[in-house]
Amino acid sequence: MTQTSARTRTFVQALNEALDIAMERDPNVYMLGEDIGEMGGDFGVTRGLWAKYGEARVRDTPLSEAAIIGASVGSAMMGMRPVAEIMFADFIGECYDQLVNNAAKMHYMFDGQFKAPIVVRTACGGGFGGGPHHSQSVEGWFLNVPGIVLVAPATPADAKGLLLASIENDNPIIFLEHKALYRVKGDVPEGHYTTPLRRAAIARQGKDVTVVATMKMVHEALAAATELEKEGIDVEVVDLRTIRPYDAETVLESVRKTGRAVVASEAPKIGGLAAELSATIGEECFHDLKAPVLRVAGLDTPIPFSLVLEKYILPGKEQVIAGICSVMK
Amino acid sequence: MTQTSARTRTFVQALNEALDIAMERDPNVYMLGEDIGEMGGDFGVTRGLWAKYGEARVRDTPLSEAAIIGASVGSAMMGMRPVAEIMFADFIGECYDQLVNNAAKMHYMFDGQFKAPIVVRTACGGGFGGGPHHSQSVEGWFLNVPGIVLVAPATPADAKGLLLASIENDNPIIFLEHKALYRVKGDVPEGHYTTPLRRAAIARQGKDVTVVATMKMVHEALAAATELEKEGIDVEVVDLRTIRPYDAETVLESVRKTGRAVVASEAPKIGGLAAELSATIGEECFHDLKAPVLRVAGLDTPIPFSLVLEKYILPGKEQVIAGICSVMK
Amino acid sequence: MKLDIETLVDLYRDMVLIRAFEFGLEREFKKGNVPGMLHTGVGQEATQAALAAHLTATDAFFPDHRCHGINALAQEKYQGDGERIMAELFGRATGVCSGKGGSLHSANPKVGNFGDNAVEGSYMATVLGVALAYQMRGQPNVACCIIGDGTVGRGEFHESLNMAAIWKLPVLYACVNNGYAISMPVGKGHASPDIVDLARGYGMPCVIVDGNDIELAYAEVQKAIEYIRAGNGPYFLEFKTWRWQGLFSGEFRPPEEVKYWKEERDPMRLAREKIVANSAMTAEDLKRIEAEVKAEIDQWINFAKGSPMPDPAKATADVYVGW
Amino acid sequence: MKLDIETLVDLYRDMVLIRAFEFGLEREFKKGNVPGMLHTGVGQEATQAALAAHLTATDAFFPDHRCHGINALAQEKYQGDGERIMAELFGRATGVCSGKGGSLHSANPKVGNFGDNAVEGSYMATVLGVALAYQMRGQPNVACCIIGDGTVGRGEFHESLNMAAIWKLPVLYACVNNGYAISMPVGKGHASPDIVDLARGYGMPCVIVDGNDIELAYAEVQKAIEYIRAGNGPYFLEFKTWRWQGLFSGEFRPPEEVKYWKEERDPMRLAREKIVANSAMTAEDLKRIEAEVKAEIDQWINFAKGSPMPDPAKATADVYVGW
Ligand SMILES: Cc1ncc(C[n+]2csc(CCOP(=O)(O)OP(=O)(O)O)c2C)c(N)n1
Ligand SMILES: Cc1ncc(C[n+]2csc(CCOP(=O)(O)OP(=O)(O)O)c2C)c(N)n1
Ligand SMILES: [Mg+2]
Ligand SMILES: [Mg+2]
Repeated sequence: MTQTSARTRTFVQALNEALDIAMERDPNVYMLGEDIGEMGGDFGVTRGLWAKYGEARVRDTPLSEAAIIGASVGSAMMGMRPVAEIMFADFIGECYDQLVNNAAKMHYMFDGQFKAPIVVRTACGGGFGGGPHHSQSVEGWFLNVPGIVLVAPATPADAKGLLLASIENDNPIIFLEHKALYRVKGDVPEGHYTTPLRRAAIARQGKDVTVVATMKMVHEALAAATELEKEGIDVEVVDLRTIRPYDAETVLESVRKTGRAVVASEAPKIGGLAAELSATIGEECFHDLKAPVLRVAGLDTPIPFSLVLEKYILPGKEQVIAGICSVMK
Repeated sequence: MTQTSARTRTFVQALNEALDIAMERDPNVYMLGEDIGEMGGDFGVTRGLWAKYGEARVRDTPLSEAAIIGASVGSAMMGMRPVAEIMFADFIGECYDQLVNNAAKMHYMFDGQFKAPIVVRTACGGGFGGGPHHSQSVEGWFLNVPGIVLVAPATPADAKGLLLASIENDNPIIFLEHKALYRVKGDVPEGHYTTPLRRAAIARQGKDVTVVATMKMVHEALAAATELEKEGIDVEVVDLRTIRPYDAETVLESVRKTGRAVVASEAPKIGGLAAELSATIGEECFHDLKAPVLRVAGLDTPIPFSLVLEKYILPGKEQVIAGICSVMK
Repeated sequence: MKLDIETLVDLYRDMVLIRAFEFGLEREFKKGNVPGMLHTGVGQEATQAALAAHLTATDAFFPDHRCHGINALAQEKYQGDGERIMAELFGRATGVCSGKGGSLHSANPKVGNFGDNAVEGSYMATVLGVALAYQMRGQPNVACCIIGDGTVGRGEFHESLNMAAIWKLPVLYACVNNGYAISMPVGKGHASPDIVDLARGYGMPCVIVDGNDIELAYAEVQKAIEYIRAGNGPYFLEFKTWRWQGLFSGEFRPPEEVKYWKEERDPMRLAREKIVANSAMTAEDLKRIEAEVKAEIDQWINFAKGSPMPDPAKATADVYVGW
Repeated sequence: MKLDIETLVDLYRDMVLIRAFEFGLEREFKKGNVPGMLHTGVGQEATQAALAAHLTATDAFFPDHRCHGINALAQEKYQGDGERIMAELFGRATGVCSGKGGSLHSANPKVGNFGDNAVEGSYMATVLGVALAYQMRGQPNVACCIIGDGTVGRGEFHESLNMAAIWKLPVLYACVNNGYAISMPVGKGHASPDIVDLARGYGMPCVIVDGNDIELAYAEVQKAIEYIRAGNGPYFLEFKTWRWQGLFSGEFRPPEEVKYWKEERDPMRLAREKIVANSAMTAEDLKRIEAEVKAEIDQWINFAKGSPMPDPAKATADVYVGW
């Protein structure tokens, strides 16, 4: 990780820089997706790259999600490094087979003869009245799929470093971009650097309780920690960064230290990432735990349109605080 | 549950009886899928029904999995009761969007104005050299999807009773048929009866340790229990039967009694059903547990073709025994 | 076929309602009163009014993301409460889906509105089942699926047309070809700029319609629906039209193109000219209609704004039926 | 175009190899020596030999579930070890995928074999990317995707043909229309029994080929591949043929149909008659070739049977690259 002076950038700008650098450095990198060309993508992440690299390397596609992923995988088998954009993560169900049965199994079933180094960038998460098909957290759809990598940055600096690391990595990667983070600003180092995959970050050190979180929930956890500091509760926040395969060591080490764990996830509680983390912590830290591992997660519903309803079912700072207080009892 | 005299039937025959009875009782029930008509389905589950009910109600389709589910959902919105067959569960990725974004959310997002009472029967599970695309356990793909129901019988009697209950239920149901169970025989009551959804069964009573399992793993757990009986370990086996939403009460009650739990699942360990069960048991039975909840599950790989490789990665009786012994220590 | 003047004026009133609805909505959206995203149907009023005119409450239609107009017309015609479509877009408890659906998921089976699905094209599969139910029950109804040109990129396009064809299902495919999918020109995204070229292989009638001419559109929809009701199987209509809304980030289409469609090919203007040329009605008469309709839409907006938000606890209801 | 006799005899030898491979395999499968499922290409030898003859090791092909023959021909031609395809089907460590893939997933990029995908039709999407890589790198190669008539039902058919067309990708679609998808007759499963009718709308050349006549099939594949290599974009070939294998549960097709295809339209017999009529070779000469090839296949089977099973611990390797 070589990094020079840091500057303030938004999450979107950080992603855009990463794409620019990757395209610049490696002619095998190219991008494809809906409206990513002249328009620069629905959220502006690819802005300016079509003008700079031309339409052969920044390819607008029709609404053919299966073909987008298929084309990505096929070209990756040939040594190209496609970065596909699926406009909203909710639409990834359209190319689920391509990802689960093809990309994820390619290297394994053909005995290592092919690789599928694709990056599928996609905008996930709720909170803006997008309704049931524009707001979902989809990591749970892929948690039980060996071969798939799930990357989920929480900060602009990680967004850039993880995206570069993902593009340079040889595995099929779903790169989750939480829409609520797109406008978040933070220090972003200049130039090329990578943030290691499969390595969690300690977003905040603390000694009383561990909160494991991803993406927007990292920020909710940090806000909760700030608030609870006043009450004398010292919260450690672990930002998972890679969701599959994930960095169990860092998580377990933190829980062994604090003896208490809250796992926070925007997705519905049942059968999601929070369950996986809770199970692993329960298995490995049984004798260290002073309280049951608690899941703070979305309610078990689709995501409703009206903002009052959506707010009711998605977890935020308040729910994290309640969760922490419950395990501190 | 009205039941008359029991006779011995295979799992396939039990399913066939359920379909026959459902078709007979309700003209809104119809079936659609690939080769389910004159041929009777790849596994013979629909045999004889085309001749009996005609091709309008037993509809052969092209290889159009999305259209199969779409047609099912649309007709269900109109009050029909479609029973779709997706030949192998592995192919359900082709209609993932239809199930997750349409069937599962229909009732909710339209505020209860529509229902999508579909049953999607599909053959899952490994162990016969089917390779990476004919052997998967797919329940993990849907665990984090509110609105979906997952039903998974382990015995012929439950296969019939649960299938009838599923067809009569108003929710979208994925009905998992483990291929290794198709030829298993058991007592099956005659005539119409239903086995309640969302209700686990105690497949074997025991007092030392609880094994929670589904489908083929129920049989592996029972075999393990028989073997461990000799060693003086008394195993309780809970057959979950409905995977989502599942019967946490029965599971928790059993674990509270035994104080030890093994969760057994053929699917890969990471991010699967075993994780969900472990998390919930950990949350709810923290103070009752004498040992950590242990997951016995598939290794984190796609399913290889060669039988020696497949056997290596899929869990069986031996792994359940090892798991039980580990939590008994 | 020439339309009688009463029908034409009725259709014009419908078109006026659509435009007023969309403009009112857009204004409120810009003020921040309407959450989420908004795609308007301005420019496509003739196509929408023609479809709405021929669909009955026992037919079914799947509206696309620009179909607020069709939704409102059906809601008003069959239930007399078009304002509930507006309220849904405002996320209110009085909306047709009590605020759970919003712009992209406003449904009401009582008026034949089977709801949009924001995963574009997915209901091309769903429509098959609705049509199949009509067929199995011997009902002479039509299941209509309204899709944009861009949506044609989806694999379900093929699965749907093929299954509708082999089973002779009563499906009306109404493809609203407005030239673009977000920023993608139709001729760049598809092997042919005429979608009918991709549909013809399935053996159903495929007709290109001037989607901005209410008289022609009305006649072609009528023909298609009669054909389907007679049990002949599916039918494919491609409406050539244009949407006024650009990208969220602004206009991206060539100025001549914008000018051509907004001025020379404005469906409202074309309809007005027809009425004035063929009847005793004057431009003033039409202005009066416009004012009336606009006043009604303002009331709808007030209704929506004045309606209560849903009870948050309702957010957990109806995930499962009966559980 | 008339084939010279050497080429024709070579192709005949390839066809003999395919049939001997499949019959040998089927025999071992019935004995329980081959795990999993088995779909054979018997009856489709002319189509397979024609495709294999024109594809080079730097082209790419996606074989379908009946393509053991093509896989073996390519493996033998470019690596001299066709027996490794056999070994893969037996799940042995010496197989091309060390036993991890089996019948439905035997690949080897060194011979241009990009592997089957047992989710029928999914590689119709994958083939786009291979072709795109050729195009972006300026390589005059062809990416060939071999699909059955039944597979055409999948949505990817549409997404693939459309994208190949708009991007002018070097894709050869080789549709092996053997009249059935398992038990479903092609004319019942599709809007047209001629798949080209569904493909034509995408604007690429679409040609029906007699898939049982090696001379015609060879010529048509040659034309298609020349067209694609010249940078003209995709091409669609539909081979009319018939598979000898019925259902697992037995024969389900009318006896006259079976008789017609197995006797009058047997591609082996048609090829033999051509050779004998147009050269000095006799039926005896051809029998000798058959015996030679059969002996080789027996050796391959012995090789497979004598090969070790994979090391079980290898089952956890290569899930992730480098991890
Ligand atoms: C499967 C899917 N892919 C992408 C999108 C994002 N999206 C919403 S509208 C749209 C363009 C649709 O174009 P068209 O069908 O022509 O409709 P128009 O907006 O022009 O009326 C896209 C790409 C989506 N909603 N669903
Ligand atoms: C997506 C998918 N659906 C269903 C199947 C099961 N299946 C395997 S082969 C087959 C029939 C394929 O027919 P066709 O493409 O005509 O090939 P043929 O066997 O006739 O050569 C089916 C339905 C599958 N493998 N993949
Ligand atoms: Mg459009
Ligand atoms: Mg076939």
